[in-house]
Amino acid sequence: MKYETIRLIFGALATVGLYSVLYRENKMYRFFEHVFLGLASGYTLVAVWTETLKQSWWDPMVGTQTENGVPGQPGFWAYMFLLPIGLMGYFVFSKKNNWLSRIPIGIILGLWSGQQLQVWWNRYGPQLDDSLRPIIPTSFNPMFVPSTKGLPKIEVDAIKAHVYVSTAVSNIIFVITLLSVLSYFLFSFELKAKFMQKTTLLGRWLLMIGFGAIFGSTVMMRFTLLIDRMYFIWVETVWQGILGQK
Amino acid sequence: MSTKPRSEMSLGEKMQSVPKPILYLVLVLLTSLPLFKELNVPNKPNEASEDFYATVMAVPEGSTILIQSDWTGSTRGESGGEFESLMRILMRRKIKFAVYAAGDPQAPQVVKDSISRVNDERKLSGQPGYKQWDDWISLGNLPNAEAANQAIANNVQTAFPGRKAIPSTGGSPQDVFDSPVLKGHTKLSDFPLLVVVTASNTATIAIERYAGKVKMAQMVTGVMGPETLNYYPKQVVGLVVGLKGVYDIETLMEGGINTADPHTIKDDNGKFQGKSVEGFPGELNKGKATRYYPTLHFAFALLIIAVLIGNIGMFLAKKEAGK
Amino acid sequence: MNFFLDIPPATFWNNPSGSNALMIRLALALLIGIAAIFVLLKAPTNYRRPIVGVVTFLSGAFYVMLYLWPVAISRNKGIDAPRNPVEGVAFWLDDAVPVVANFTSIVTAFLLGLGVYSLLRVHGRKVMRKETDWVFSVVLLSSMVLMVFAGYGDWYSRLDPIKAPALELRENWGPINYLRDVLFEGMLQQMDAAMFSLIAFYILSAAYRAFRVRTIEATILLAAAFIVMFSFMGSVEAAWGHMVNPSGNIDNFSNNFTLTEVAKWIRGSIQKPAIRGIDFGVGIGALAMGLRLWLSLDRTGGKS
Amino acid sequence: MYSSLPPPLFANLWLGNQYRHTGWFGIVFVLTMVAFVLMNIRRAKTGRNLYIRRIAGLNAIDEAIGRATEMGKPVLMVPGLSANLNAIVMQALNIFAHVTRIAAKFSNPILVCCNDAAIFTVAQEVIRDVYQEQGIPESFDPDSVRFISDRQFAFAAGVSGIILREQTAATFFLGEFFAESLIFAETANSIGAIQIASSTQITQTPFFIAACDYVLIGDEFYAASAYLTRQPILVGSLVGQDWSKLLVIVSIMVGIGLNSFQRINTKYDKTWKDGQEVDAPEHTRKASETFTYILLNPQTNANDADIPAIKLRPEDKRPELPLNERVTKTDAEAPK
Repeated sequence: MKYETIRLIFGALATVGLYSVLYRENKMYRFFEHVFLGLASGYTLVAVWTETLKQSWWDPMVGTQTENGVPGQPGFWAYMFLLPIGLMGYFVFSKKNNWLSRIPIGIILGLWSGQQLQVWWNRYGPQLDDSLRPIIPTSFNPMFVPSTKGLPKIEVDAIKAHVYVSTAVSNIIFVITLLSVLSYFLFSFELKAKFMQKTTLLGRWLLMIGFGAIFGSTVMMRFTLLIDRMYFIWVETVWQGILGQK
Repeated sequence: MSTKPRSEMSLGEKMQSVPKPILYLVLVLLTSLPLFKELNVPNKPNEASEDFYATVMAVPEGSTILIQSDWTGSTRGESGGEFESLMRILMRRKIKFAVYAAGDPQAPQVVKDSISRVNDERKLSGQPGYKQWDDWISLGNLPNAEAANQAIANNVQTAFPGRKAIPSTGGSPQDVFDSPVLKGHTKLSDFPLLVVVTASNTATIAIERYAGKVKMAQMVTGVMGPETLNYYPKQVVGLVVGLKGVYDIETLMEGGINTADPHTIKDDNGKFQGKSVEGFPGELNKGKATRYYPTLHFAFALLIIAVLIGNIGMFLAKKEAGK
Repeated sequence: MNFFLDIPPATFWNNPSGSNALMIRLALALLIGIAAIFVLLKAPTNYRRPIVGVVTFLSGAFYVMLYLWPVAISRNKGIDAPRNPVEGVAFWLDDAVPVVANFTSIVTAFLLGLGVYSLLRVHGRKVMRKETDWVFSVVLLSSMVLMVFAGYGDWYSRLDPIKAPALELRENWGPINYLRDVLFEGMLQQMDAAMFSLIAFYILSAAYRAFRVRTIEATILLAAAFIVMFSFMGSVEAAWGHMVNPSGNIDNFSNNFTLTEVAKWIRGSIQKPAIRGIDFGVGIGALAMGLRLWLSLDRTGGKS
Repeated sequence: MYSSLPPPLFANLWLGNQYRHTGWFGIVFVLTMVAFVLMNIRRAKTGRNLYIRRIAGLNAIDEAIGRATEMGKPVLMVPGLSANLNAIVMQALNIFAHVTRIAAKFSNPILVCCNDAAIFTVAQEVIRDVYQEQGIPESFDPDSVRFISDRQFAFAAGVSGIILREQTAATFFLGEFFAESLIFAETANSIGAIQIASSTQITQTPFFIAACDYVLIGDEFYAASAYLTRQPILVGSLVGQDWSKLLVIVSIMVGIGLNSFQRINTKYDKTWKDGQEVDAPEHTRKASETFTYILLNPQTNANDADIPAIKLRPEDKRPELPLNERVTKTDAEAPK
């Protein structure tokens, strides 16, 4: 039997083993679950050196020798300070000095927090910009965006420069949704005013439409992955692998 | 969920409590059987996919684009199809590319495999293979997407220190930035396009960190579509979402963005321009999506019917209770 | 001897690789670091919070500064000298980014030992005490050891830059490479995919159980979901499209009612702003939380 | 686009107009929000008690734990699957600390599953603190906080295994959840556990809604700890967040007004063409000519010197480093 086929069979068995949980929690699932966890953490132990520490800590620290014409790099010894910092984390289990473990944690959290100012605007600035949509039509005739069928570019631009009634309406709905959802998430204001209560209720309903749409497109992906699994089991493993069909 | 034995249940209650294993079994059947049958499904590509296709087709031949690829075997169904269709387009248009992963150590290997698969099918159809070093470069993986993108946005070359590869002419490994692919590329703006093929939230992270430093197009999974759509077309010029997106691309590769489309624009000399883009008719454009998309219909149908049964059951039960 | 050897100028911070000077400095750095730990162990209780606070603040300050400090425009890296102190700092930040960027992943990597310790403790104890399912703990531990062995073996066999390319081809593989391939490509990757695809089943059962048109909200959600799903079903889409817009001319007004258009409209005019509305809030929440962490305003654990 | 830009704001601030690449407006906007938060924290500290509206999901916490205590089954908590330690995790842990506090009162077993070593470390710390603060450090079992795996679906498999075997009575999934959200939710649902969930990944919320009993949507998650503990700092910051949201709302309203108004007006003004002013052709304003567009779309690429607006002036030309001090690209790796 070809090596590929053996590999395929291993994969298929593991897949079926994990699927068996759909019927009920059973020994087979338990076995593959633990194999899975074992392999995963084993892989992590490998990757932590080969993928992370080696290339982003060790190599820059000790540098590289010049070998067959490739210029070497000097070592930057200050990287060594990161090791003791990391070690401080291991005090977490000590009764007296567990506070030391907060130092590496503090560094990680600090680095993350510091980025947030920049991140916020990079991420939401353009969205803010995109939300500023004109809601007053500049042309009432036609009411809808006219076709640009085979028109010269200039005219197309002229058409695009206008805000049509249909566009304006959609934009109004867009804005209402955005604002009512936003106001739904105000926590520190008493919603005494009838109007505010109505808005937040509307906000909730519009949210549900949004969630519905999300559900629709997510379902597509999940089913695709299942189909791909089935393809793997039936076509790749059984049909092509074991039965050797093309 | 009522707890009495099925025998005593009314029809309405039965309809509301179909046992899970049965549902699951039907799902397995409906997602397996159609795979063995060629089915053809009509398709109308959506705007985001068209923009993606147009963007990639607008990249000048021979130039180098950057690809961030953060998918692995687990999302092969969608991302695999996306990546392979992208590869087909790039190779046919002789566009060089450097591919890196931000966060997932396995991604580079997965990418290599899928490139070699596309390469093989090219060789079968008698086209020249795509060579590492000459036509494409793998920059490997950078741990921690935030940090990686931060560094790349700052300077591409320093973000990938000491990355070496064997030149196609053989000999000792050399710095990838001396390769024909990356020579003279130091900052993001040196690349005409960055394509992010991802199955995780690295899509958002890339948008946060790159902030318009480079023209960005993305290929994301169906689940990320809704969120990523927020950034299209402002921060992301082209967007391929899930299986439907891949099917769109495969359709477009066959027919191009049809010049008969009324929305195409003539310039003053009556020449078609703007959205009209040619495809690769006759070449091998059909990939994973063409295989899976029909099957998807059956799964959807099952879901919809299941929900309907549940609701009808509810109404029947209400009626009986009313009696 | 290579005349074009391109070594950066030796500064206080770096020494040629393998040189004694480097080794000595590495050793010193390590000693100083460990000494620092012992000093900190002696730190009086009321200093502890401030110490952690300062460390956190400094590491955060770097990125805040990177954001607020004027950026050096069109800098010719390695060639240009700064024109004045302001730009000097800009250059420094510019150069420091790729270094600082890795700190998080490096420190986290050092912490991994804790995670593994937890695993070993939980499962080791099970095996020792022969608790229920201790067999499976053995399975877990042994497959972990196996993966570590295979992983490092494979990695080691690929270290040599000359031999490495040969291993791209399977003919040249040794047993260790095969073992790693089976464990990783053959099993781990496939198990990932398997777990992922389980969701499809759960979606089906969850939808069947939960999606009842009891409330207005549920009904709205369901309707939207159905429209979007139908729009993804090419055949349904086409059939419906043929019904509402037989001519197929997309300039007809009726074309606006094809599923694709309706779904597009829902996404564009409702889903998009709805998500964005939530997203603004979440973003602001993260910003505020980040701020509190950076300035150590929070008492973690939210003690009341 | 550049041709339609007004002369750069802060044009000669320090060297050239560096702020053009981020845009001064973004910075001002963010700093305003920061100010709001800090201000309100100060306000709250000075003892003004600020109002927070009711959040449905959170009142269910006590019920859930009570149920677990009756059944003598453990309470399961997962602080999300963030790639590495961040504020979202910390927020989740703050809430979990509260949960643990109640559970500890009834000496109810708890389980915290972590997917990252750093997260595991903090979780250990936080949970132990809770027990110490309750004066029962001995009843804290270090194994109740576990590192499962840092691989998404191995973690999912492990946690659902635990749920099924331990038959957890109440489960809390708060934080950053991705695809695995439904695996947890459906598994827990199948054994009839009470579930309180929330994901900052909005795309997962519908699935939690479908499968869980109580769902915190969006930044109700961030409001939670303030709502539960009523710490002045948290409450204050929550009010600050509300102010920031109002800032966003107001700027959207103003922006829309401005935009719509400008779009219906014909444009006669001047534009900038290679450095000097010229008359613009008369036409209705395009989107790219509105004030807001120009304000919110600064030149974003600092490296790009080809743009006239930010090209270095001759007098700005930088001196060159002497050859022997020139550094290679790798020197950027040097910790300074």
